Amino acid sequence: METIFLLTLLITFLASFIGYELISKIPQTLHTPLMSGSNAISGITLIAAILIYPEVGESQFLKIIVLTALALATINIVGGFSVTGRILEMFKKND
Amino acid sequence: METIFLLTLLITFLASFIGYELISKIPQTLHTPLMSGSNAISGITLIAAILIYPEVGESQFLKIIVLTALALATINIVGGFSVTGRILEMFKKND
Amino acid sequence: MIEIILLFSSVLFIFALKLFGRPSTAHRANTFAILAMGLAVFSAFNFDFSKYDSVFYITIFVSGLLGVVISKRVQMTQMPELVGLFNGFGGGASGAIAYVELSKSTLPLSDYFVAIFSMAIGMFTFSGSVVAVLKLRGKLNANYSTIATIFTAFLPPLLLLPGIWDSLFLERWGISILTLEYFILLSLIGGIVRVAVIGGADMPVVIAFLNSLSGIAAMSAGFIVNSIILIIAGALVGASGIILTLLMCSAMNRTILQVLKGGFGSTKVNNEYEKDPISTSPEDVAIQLSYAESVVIVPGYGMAVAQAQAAVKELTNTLKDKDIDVKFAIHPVAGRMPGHMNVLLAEVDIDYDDMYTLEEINREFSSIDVVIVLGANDVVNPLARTDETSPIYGMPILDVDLAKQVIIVKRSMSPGYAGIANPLFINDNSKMLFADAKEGLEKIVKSFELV
Amino acid sequence: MIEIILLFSSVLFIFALKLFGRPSTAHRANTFAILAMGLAVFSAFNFDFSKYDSVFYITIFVSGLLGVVISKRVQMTQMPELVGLFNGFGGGASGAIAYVELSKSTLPLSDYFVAIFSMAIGMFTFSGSVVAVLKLRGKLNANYSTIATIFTAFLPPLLLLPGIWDSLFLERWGISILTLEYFILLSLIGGIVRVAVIGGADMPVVIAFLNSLSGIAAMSAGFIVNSIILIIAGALVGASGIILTLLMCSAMNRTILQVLKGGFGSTKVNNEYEKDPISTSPEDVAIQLSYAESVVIVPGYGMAVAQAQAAVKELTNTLKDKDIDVKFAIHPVAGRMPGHMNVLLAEVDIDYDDMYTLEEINREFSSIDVVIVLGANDVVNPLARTDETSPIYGMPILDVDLAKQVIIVKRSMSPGYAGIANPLFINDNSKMLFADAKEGLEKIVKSFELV
Ligand SMILES: NC(=O)c1ccc[n+]([C@@H]2O[C@H](COP(=O)([O-])OP(=O)(O)OC[C@H]3O[C@@H](n4cnc5c(N)ncnc54)[C@H](OP(=O)(O)O)[C@@H]3O)[C@@H](O)[C@H]2O)c1
Ligand SMILES: NC(=O)c1ccc[n+]([C@@H]2O[C@H](COP(=O)([O-])OP(=O)(O)OC[C@H]3O[C@@H](n4cnc5c(N)ncnc54)[C@H](OP(=O)(O)O)[C@@H]3O)[C@@H](O)[C@H]2O)c1
Repeated sequence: METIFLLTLLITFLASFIGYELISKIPQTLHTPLMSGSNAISGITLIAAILIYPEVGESQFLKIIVLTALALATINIVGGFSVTGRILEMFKKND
Repeated sequence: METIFLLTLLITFLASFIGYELISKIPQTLHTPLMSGSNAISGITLIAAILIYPEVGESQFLKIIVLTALALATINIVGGFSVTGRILEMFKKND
Repeated sequence: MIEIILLFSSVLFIFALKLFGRPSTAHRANTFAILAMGLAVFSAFNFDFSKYDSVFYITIFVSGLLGVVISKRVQMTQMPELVGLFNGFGGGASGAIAYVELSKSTLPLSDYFVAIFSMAIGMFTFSGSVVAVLKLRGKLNANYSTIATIFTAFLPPLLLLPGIWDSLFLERWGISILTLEYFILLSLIGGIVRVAVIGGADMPVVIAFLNSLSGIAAMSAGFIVNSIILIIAGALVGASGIILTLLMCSAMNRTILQVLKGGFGSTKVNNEYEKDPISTSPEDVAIQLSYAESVVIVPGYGMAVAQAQAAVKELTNTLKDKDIDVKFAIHPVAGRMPGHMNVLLAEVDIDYDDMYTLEEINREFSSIDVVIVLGANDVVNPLARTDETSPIYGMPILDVDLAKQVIIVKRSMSPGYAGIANPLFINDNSKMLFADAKEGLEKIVKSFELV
Repeated sequence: MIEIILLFSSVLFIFALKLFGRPSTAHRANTFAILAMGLAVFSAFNFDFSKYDSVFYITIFVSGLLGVVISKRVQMTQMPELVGLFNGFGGGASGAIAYVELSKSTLPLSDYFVAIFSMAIGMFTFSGSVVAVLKLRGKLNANYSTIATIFTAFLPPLLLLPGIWDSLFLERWGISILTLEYFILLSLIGGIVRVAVIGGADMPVVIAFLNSLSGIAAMSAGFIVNSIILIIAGALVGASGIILTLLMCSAMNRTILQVLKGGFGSTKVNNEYEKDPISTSPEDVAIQLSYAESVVIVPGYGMAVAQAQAAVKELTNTLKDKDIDVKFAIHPVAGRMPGHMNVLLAEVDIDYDDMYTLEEINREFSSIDVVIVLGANDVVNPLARTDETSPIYGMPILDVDLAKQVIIVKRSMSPGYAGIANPLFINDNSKMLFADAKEGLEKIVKSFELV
């Protein structure tokens, strides 16, 4: 368990480092699609909603909260990717 | 165990990715110190020699092999860092 | 099996982020990210789709549909608001997850703090984003810095309170639901107050920052529910949001702390002009342009507000038909979002190769015949180079004042976001065309037919 | 505790690699890497230093000392050999570790293949590096491509053999020691043969490639002994070696496969010159230089061989005293190692700001009065631009032929590494100074005193 935790910490660091490095060389033109794309990715918390939904048990109240999280995250993901696609489409037709 | 293995694989990927990304933007002037520095780092296998030395057991033959590995890796590390330092010293006095 | 899918999904997320970095690969980046997300979601079900009831699937379906509809409806000029809103959603979702986990009494001790952190950040992101969107829409303009000061001063005792409360009334070790809800309230108020003090034009920075926070919230949620993909994707978003925020700040020559402290542009500076500007008419501009060989258009916030993109395209076509060279000079923080001008111009099919960055175009201005400044102000203010007391001193600007002729299209002499006068307007080689950006351009194009 | 140290050490390794990327931070990078390595080694002992006997500590101590002595003694021009040799040591160490682990019968099945891989790569790196060093020292010049072809053709059956052997004579599942030793032999021969076919001047690429392999060997050793730091550091070296190899290849406009296939420069091309070059004397060069306002020096492989750095510095001082502008044009693959020229020049205190990369200096050549080409050849060969049939066609070169006057200092008309004639030598604005680079320069400097 402790090893897993430390490996996880390491992964967190490595992923953050990669995020930082990759973005620090992005050209300004792509800042809008990038913001919109990474915004969509932040909806990844949908996974958490899926994972815990079967475990909330009886409580209707908690169920509704998980469903709310589910809805918010789904809108974030689907809407985010779809709007990023629209933005990028505008660049693409230029090529 | 399986989880640990997969986390390890992930870490391998992340570290390779970082190595690749970081070096792809290095200026030519630094190629020599970089090669020499990363060469020193490849002596990290010294760790493996340290880890397995107490476990080789009776066999004198295997012991000698581990000691050989130990010696090679140590020369690689110490010599590598020392020569990298020398190279960088030459750049430093320029500043 | 599931683990291998997740491994693959992580790798895809990282390559997606990498591909976002080049114009030629950016659209593939989105596909990669969607694929990665799809795999991650799929694997979360762990091949057992029957564990979920119909309410669950209906919720996913309906909100997915909603997401599509919203994203298809929104106009490109409203992009910043939309990104801001979605951000808030992501943060809110993470916060809600953390709350649910916290209200279970089975959470291991070490996860408690991570969960409270995730909940607070998530809720802060949610309410902060809503305020940011309202500000971007111009629905909230007042300056709330006194409220913020009071709130910040009272925060430490407010945070201590539940500890005392819980130790008095709670038997087992842990945290009471009431305290949780109290924390949520504090985070929500915190988000509102913090964003409320920041000026409307700094909202792009705020949104990038909140984006980073929503990533961090997701990452910490990943620690609670033990999902490595959540951690990786969250960390990627968190780190990329931070660096984006820093890049934006440095393009305005300010630090992130200065931006988040708020109150920028509220100090009054001398905004009087020494003399009257020379004003011009659409007809004169058309004549002037028809004698030019090279024209640079500088779009700004006003261009976006006036939705003048189509008119810009029309003028560009007219000029190109006359063999006049047309370039676009895009300042990194022109408009309401970094890179926003590029998107708006791309929307009306303006050639990618015709858009120049600050460094590229600044070398050329001295050989340009006519520059049209279209609803831009601060990004062409020469005081940034000359006046050390100016709030924008040191910000890299477009040196349009070096061009032979400058035409500024805006509605009045009123200042831009930084709230300072712009001596460019009264330069000898400047002329003002007082008009809404869209209407002004349309009149210029029309005048060409008469020339 | 140990795990936290290792975590910290990994982080340090990564930051070290990042800091290597900028001249201003590179020396800190080395400190970081040393610190990271120190922590990693320390933690490997797991606070239990008594488990190890004195032979162990003596070995470490003596070889550490040896490392220091070698590194202090070596001359900067021998850098490539040294790096090559150390590489081989690292690879050999990993290979030896893998062998020891394999000869234990307790290794879990899944690790068998990783260990065999690690052993093979390590041994290959070892023998390949030794050959590379011999080639760099000029001790091995022949072309061994027929041997290589034969070896490659026989490799598959040679690899199958031990499988048959083991299945016949081995009772338990696994691998016999004999087979292991056979594999080691094959790997060693493989390394020798593979490197032997590659031309001496491609050795820098080979060394970078072997560096990458030694990282990969260390990484796979990490999988066997379950050491995460070994995996991370190994992966970092493996990946950085690969990208460095690719960067070098692209600077020569060749693919990595073309380089590793070997045989470059062995095809005979027409090396006749249409006319005789104009030769000049040190005295004439001195006179010519004293009338120049701007001089560019292009150092090449010959400068390194002749150890002419100090003489270069002397000439530079002489010229600067006369207010003549001196710049250095450094081609990415000039010399025997990428960036090697920069190091050699820095060794004699030549200013970092005076060294220009190919892109920077190529814009300027047309306004330069005199270019001194010092033991360089291929990197200034205009055929790379003009002759599609030339083996170096497409390689970016220094356009010295655009300068007003070019003086080439080398011992004869013989070609460089690529083995082709260089029309620059018979250009109208070129003059040859036939001399050893060091002696030639010294004579020029001496002549100045007479001017
Ligand atoms: N893009 C980003 O990411 C970002 C982030 C943070 C801060 N900012 C800040 O935002 C500012 C951006 O500079 P900017 O030059 O683009 O904008 P600006 O300096 O804010 O000026 C915009 C100008 O547009 C004019 N305008 C407004 N509506 C118009 C309409 N319908 N038609 C024509 N003109 C109109 C306004 O003048 P009238 O009212 O007289 O028409 C105003 O002076 C900078 O100060 C920057 O620091 C940007
Ligand atoms: N640097 C790298 O990383 C790297 C890697 C792979 C391949 N290469 C290859 O190596 C070559 C490097 O180009 P280069 O222009 O530097 O060298 P080059 O083309 O190999 O030419 C070197 C020249 O130096 C002269 N020379 C040798 N000893 C000398 C001495 N003592 N005094 C004066 N001159 C001497 C030789 O002519 P004389 O015999 O007439 O004196 C020779 O023509 C390129 O073909 C490149 O592709 C380099």
